[in-house]
Amino acid sequence: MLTAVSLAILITMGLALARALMGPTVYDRIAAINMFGTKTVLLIAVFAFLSGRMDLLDIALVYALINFIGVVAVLKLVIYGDFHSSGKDNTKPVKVD
Amino acid sequence: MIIDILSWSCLLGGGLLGVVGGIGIHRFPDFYSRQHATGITDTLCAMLILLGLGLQAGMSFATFKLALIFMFLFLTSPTASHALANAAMHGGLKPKLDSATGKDES
Amino acid sequence: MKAFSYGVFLFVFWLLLSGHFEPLLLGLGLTSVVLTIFLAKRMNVIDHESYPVHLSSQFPAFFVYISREIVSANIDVAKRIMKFRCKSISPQLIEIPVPQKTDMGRVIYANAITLTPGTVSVELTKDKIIVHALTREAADDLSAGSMAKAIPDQVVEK
Amino acid sequence: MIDVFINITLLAFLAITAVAIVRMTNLFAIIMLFGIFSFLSAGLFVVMDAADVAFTEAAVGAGISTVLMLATIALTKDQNEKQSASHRPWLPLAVVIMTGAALVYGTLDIPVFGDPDAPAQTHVAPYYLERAVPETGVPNVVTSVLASYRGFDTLGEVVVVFTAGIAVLLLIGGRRPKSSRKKKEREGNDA
Repeated sequence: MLTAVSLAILITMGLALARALMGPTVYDRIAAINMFGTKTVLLIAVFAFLSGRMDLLDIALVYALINFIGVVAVLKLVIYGDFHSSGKDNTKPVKVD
Repeated sequence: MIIDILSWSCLLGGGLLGVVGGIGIHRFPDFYSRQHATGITDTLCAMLILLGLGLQAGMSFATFKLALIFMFLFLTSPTASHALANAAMHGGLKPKLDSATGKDES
Repeated sequence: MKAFSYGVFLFVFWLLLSGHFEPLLLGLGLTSVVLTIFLAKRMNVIDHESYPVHLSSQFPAFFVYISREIVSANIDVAKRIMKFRCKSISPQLIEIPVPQKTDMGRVIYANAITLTPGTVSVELTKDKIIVHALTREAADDLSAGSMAKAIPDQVVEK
Repeated sequence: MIDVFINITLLAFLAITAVAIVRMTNLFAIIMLFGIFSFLSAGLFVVMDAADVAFTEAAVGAGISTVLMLATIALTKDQNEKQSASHRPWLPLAVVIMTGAALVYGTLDIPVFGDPDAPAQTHVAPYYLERAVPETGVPNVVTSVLASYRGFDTLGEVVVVFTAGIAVLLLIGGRRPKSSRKKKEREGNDA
């Protein structure tokens, strides 16, 4: 049963990787990488049960956090162009068409 | 026995949803609609798999750690998705909207 | 007072994560907790936003509500992904009002919208959220405003 | 059986990502793919039973180095500048192929993965495995070796890293208040 789940996660990882390679926009890539990271966390968690080594769950935990920090750092760079600005000074408001 | 069946169905359902989400990010036409497919794999798929694993482990430190991963995903994945959609919108990426409506529903 | 309860919380957290109870390791854990509290106090980040104890009573009901929403929304979106041939989605960009009074409530509302697949909050301002919805039905559901009532929102006196 | 399959799949993904990184010209997308590369290699470390290396890879490879590379791009400000190759690829290709062949030749002498008779298994490892917990009281053997048996070595390493950090701060310093504000903001996001 765990085998089937890890296979499914691997397939999903492959699909996300394909999306990250194809693009077309940079946001697609970031979304795919975020998804890829979540799948890695799940794969490690499933693998911990598959091999019976529960200490691997700690790594899954660290991953879940790092994935988030990485995505937010990337987005901060995408929006503001650097890591220091904090406000909405250089962005324009979004309008509903 | 019942717990086993329950956890297996959780795991299988989670795996299935993951693959469906993976197909979704290739079938949907633009970035914003793909976000919803990513949402599937980030929410219910991850939660079902973690729940299934937790049922397998029973009451132990492992279950606590799984619950913690669950909590982190629960808190961080919407934040990341929102930040991403927000960045895309500010970056000037226009969503492909359904042209048939034309009206504003606010 | 708040710092102390935060410390107890952190120490229990450390204990559950490590699973070791030898005196040396307990001492090391305690030291790191005290250091963390000291730094957090100095940075002035222990407040009702980073440590929202006042919402804890409302949280379980919200959790049950949001889980149910997540499950139903997931099934809906998964069905739409697997519908081959016909065009199954009708993306919308809508603006919905935010009734919550606190920043915390607004953020929880926006996050709850994003958590349910089919709707992603794109922009959050003081009184409205711009939402990208996958289908017209999801957009209509959200405009009806049933989710807004389930969000924990409590003003704290400073 | 399944872990062999996971191994092969992750390695295949790793190879695909590496080729994609080489072929891409957008620096930003390349850094994104470096993130995936780190995730994949750390997954491989986990499957191959090297939990500690995976931990480091997760923290340094996927976390810190991604942020550092992004910061570098932000500071240099020419993210989309495309540069055509100013030299022919044949000499580098030959060097890379020779190095790779030498490395592959070197692996022929390495004992099989998980071989119980390998020197790593028979030399000092059993001593550490048997004595580490009673002698040092640290539950993780690798940590006990790093922080206790090889304490002075680790101290030296830390001094080197600390010196490098001070040197970098002296070179590019002067931005302290802004960076501390950013950190506070990120923690606010996290909560």
